[in-house]
Amino acid sequence: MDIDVSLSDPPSDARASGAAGVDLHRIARHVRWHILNTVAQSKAGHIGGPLSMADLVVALYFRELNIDPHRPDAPGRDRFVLSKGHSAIGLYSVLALRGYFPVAELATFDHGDSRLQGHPDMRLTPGIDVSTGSLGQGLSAAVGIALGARMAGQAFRTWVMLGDGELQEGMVWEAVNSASRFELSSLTAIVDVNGLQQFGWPAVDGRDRFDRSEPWAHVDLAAIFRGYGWNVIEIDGHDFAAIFAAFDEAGENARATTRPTVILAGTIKGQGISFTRGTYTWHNGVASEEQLATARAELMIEGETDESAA
Amino acid sequence: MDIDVSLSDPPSDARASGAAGVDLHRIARHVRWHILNTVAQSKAGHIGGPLSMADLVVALYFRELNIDPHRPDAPGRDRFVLSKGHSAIGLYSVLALRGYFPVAELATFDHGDSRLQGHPDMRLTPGIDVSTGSLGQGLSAAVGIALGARMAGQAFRTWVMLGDGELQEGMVWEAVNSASRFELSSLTAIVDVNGLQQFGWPAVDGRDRFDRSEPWAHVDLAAIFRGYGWNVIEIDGHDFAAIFAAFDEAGENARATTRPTVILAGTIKGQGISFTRGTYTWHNGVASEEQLATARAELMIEGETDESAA
Amino acid sequence: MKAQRDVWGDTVAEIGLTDPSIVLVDGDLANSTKADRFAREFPDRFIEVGIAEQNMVGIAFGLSTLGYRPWLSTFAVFLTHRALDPIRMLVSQTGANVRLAGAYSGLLNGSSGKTHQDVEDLAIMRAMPNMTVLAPADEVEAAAVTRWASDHEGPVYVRIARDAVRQVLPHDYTFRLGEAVTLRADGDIVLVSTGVQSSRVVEAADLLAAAGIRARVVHLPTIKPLNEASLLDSLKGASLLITVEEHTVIGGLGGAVCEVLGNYPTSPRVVRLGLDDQWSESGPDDFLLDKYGLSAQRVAEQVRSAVTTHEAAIASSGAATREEGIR
Amino acid sequence: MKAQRDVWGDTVAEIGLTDPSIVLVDGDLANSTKADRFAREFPDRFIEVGIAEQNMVGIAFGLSTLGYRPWLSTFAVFLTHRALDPIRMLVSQTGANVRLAGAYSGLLNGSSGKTHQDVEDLAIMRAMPNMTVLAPADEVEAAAVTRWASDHEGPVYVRIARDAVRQVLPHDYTFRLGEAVTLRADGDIVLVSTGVQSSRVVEAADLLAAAGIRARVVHLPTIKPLNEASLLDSLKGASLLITVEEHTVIGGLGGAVCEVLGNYPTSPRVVRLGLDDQWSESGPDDFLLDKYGLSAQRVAEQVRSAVTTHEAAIASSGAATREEGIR
Ligand SMILES: Cc1ncc(C[n+]2csc(CCOP(=O)(O)OP(=O)(O)O)c2C)c(N)n1
Ligand SMILES: Cc1ncc(C[n+]2csc(CCOP(=O)(O)OP(=O)(O)O)c2C)c(N)n1
Ligand SMILES: [Mg+2]
Ligand SMILES: [Mg+2]
Repeated sequence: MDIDVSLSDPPSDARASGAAGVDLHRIARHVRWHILNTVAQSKAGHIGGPLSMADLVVALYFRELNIDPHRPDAPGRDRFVLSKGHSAIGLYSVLALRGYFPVAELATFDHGDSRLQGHPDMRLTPGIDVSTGSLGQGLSAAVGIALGARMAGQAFRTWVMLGDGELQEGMVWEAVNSASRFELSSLTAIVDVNGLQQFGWPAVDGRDRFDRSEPWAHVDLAAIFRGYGWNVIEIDGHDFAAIFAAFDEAGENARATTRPTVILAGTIKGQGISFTRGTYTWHNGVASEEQLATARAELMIEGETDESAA
Repeated sequence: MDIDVSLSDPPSDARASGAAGVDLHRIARHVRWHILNTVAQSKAGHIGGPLSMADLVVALYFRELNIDPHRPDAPGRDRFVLSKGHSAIGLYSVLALRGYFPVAELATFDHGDSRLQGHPDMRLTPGIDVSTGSLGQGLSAAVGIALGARMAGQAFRTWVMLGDGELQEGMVWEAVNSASRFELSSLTAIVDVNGLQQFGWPAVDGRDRFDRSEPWAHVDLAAIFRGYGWNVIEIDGHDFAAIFAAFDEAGENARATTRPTVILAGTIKGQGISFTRGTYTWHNGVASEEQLATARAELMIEGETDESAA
Repeated sequence: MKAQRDVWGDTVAEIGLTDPSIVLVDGDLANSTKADRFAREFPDRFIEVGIAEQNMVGIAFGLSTLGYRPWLSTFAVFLTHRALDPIRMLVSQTGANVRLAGAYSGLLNGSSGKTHQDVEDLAIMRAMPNMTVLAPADEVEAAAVTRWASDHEGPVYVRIARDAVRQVLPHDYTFRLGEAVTLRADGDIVLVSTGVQSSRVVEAADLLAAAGIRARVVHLPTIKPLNEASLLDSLKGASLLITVEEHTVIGGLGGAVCEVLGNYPTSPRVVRLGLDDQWSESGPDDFLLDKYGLSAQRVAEQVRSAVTTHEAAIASSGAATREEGIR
Repeated sequence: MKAQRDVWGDTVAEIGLTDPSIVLVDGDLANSTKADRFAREFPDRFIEVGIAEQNMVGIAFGLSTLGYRPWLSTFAVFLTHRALDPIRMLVSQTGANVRLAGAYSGLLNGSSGKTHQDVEDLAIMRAMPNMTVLAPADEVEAAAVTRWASDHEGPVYVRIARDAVRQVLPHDYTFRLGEAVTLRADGDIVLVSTGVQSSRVVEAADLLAAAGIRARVVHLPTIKPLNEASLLDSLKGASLLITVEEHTVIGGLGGAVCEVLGNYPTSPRVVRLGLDDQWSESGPDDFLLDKYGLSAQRVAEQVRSAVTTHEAAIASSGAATREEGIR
């Protein structure tokens, strides 16, 4: 299944529509639809985190990563670790549209005997490089991969996607420390800074009004990463132009510095669908028929087929 | 056993000899002697870490902490957590000289059926507030204590001593994050930045010449703590004047800010004894008779009794 | 039918009303574990630590030194695995007054799959000195155990299930530490179970009864400390003993029972049912229970085949005990 | 006499010469665990992670995905407790090619005391699917097991002792996964042991022989996967079975043996010796072994008293099996 895209949306920036003629905006809309719809059909799964990272993962798989969906195990491929493994359906949707497996297979998500587990399983799903699900472990795995690549003289790069809540897990900081000690400039971490986690802290006075405060409000994440000797890039994680500028800078860092790079991507949890946007209550959830209809309209899925999306 | 000190060393600064007429330099010399000698007699134990933190712990127990050796369980006492629990013999020596238990009991260190375990046991030893030994856990305990104190309306302060190697443990950063989130200004952490750990990284080219590089060479610890919203004070951890200035500032921070304070105390591992100083090879070790004689001389123990030290 | 997590959440919130020493330490999962009820009622005694399970334990320990009686709540696997070292040193070795509520234990966790399943918690927590390990059967016992643990001095681990099961204990049930609870008195084939699996085992016994096989059902809510006398009493007259648990067959309930019976050479044969030393997967509850042999139907089937094997062995040896073996 | 850690350090360094895929991941303890020998020989394949055991596991896993065959080394307790969750998800659930060397296992760790003792590792690691769990008896077997594990595909945990014990296996010994090793063939009282405790149990058997009691000694270097047939074969004719381990009596070797024998109702009674579900303390090796019942002398004493009880029971019941029990 090759990438075969008919351009229907006007691209908002040059990079979003590239050589292969792929419209990333359109793909991202379809990814978002598959996230909401698949979880609704399976009656279990996460929504907000997959939606917030969607544009970043689309940008990676459709433009940035050196990968080949037909050779998911190619030794020289770039690696991608979804450390925030609960966002699996977001990655599966991208992998399907990118051609790793049939889009129809998304319907098996979370079913028994499925290759598409609730959390990514590297032994089952083509395209999954590392099994995740218990938060905070992916960056350590990526450090091992990037270190091994250097030891083995391999030139590929290693990418990791982390959640902002996930950064509370101490193991992440063990790995942050190792990455700069080992001077792993080929490692790029992206933090999906959507300002929400599963429950978190109440916004104001301890009463729960379904609003939540920024998990890192009291903390300067960029300063911390810099303190650990990382390159830090801060961007809007829903702006493809900004995303690609950051990717370019990370690539430059990989070549020209000895420091790993972190992209702190400001995003909105549940982005792209009105009722899931900006609330922790859609961390996970099952959309009703009515909500699905709303989302279909908002995402302009009507009349488009998946085949035409990627 | 009350503090009863004959002043024999001229104090190098005003605070080192205070109202009770205690000479902290002299006490610190005796603490160092007990560290080396007790471990030598018990034939097992740590040396370098206890020696590097000695001046700081002496300063805490003989001047700073609101404690009473006769009431080690007094509810309103300040708490001290030795997170780097392998330095137990350093704390035991200070506690003994301060009157928590007879100095003679130090001889039972690491013996069977002893109250003085290889790592501090709060259920056995008077004056030990938290059991430690597995690195990286003490700060979390201290956060719980400081938080509980605020919830219970108690005014006491909570102190923690950490190793610089210990900071590699991710759990420490989980607690660092919580301490500022919970605005625990009554919490003061001291990091014994002695630049060495047990094995660590070779200084130059991967060959082991018994020299070792700074575990945090690639990292700006102060920037990281500041990034987490802590007050940061950097001092020479062997200079009593600097130590007390830092303690005063931490006290001021406790009253006037909502931020916890960390004192990054630059120290020398094995400080105070020529052959243990500045080497990771004396992380632990058993001194020979000859080495003990050297240390006795260097520490000017000859002719002084423990009773006269505190 | 009320899920154990709902019962736990409601009960802790209720106890909070009268016991000001109860505090709740959460790991960013209060809306799953139902700790959020306590959070709404007692925001000042609800401590959100975020996604940092080791730190949760350290903070709870610290609070306990001041006389607070913390409950900790997160998914079981992140307590028994991610936070095991602090539990060991700060809670078990000090005997601290800390209550660990392991939510979403066992296989059934809303399709999250094996990364979130805890099928080793009983083996791990049982090996730890000073630890009381409890696994209630249903909503009634979950409430009773939550109350008991809230009052208990010392470390407790409580296994809490996400989803509701058929109630098997009477509303006036009293939990007694260590005691075996006989749920079906009939028969010399004895099914020993724990946690919510006991409810499915009662259903299995009903299915077996319909097929003409009488099976006794003994429920062990206390995995540690076991009251040996009570267990042995409940097993009197057993000819075949089958342990069933939503847990690996290694080191948990089955292991505990085998260890006790090891002392008694003429005790019945023990067949251990549960997760067969393998990881499982994502899927709906019914699918998982069925595939991994824990549904009432599948338990009944396995019991039937164990009985057949057992009877064939007796018949061929002509003795009440089997010939094969190590003699 | 050579300590197992020395043997492990030397052997891994030796294997490193011929196998370039072997890498060593350390947690700031190389000079204790003897990983420092590999570090000196192969600085480019020695990865010092520092004091961050979870991260060690993640890094080792990452290396394994590229075809490296990492050994991890730190104190056992910091692997089996501090790093248990990454071991579960990244190593066990993926079946990664990662070798875990648990140094300073058991009680004897140079007086560090209970915070550093690992007396639960066998129970914990045994409950984990896909995990091979090995506990060599002496220097000879430590070398054999280190070689075997270096070649093995998949996760392995090896229990390594800090201090030397009397050698009990011949220099030409071949390790065979799962197999029971009979160290003393004599007698129908069978002592089953594992790890370095097996060496002390052989000494205990000598003491017992001197006192006129013949005791067989069976050593189980493989805690998982157990070869049941081999175990049962080694136990043939046993009238009383006594398991001995430098580990809690819950869920480890004794638990594994009881689980196997549970299938055989006429098997001998099993008495489990080891840490009696309690934490221990700091102290010299001899003191600890003696106080906690694991010295040759103390094992012999406990065996004698178990034999007396057993014989009295047989005499009073007039039968080969005990009357008391659950029948
Ligand atoms: C170790 C661990 N603890 C808890 C969880 C349960 N959990 C899954 S997602 C989540 C919140 C994650 O928040 P964040 O990292 O901000 O992700 P996002 O907002 O992108 O969904 C939690 C607590 C887990 N999977 N792993
Ligand atoms: C979790 C854990 N891992 C490993 C150890 C073993 N250990 C004891 S001391 C030490 C080095 C500590 O270095 P540092 O914190 O710098 O202490 P200091 O230099 O003051 O002795 C290590 C690795 C431990 N006690 N706990
Ligand atoms: Mg988030
Ligand atoms: Mg240090």
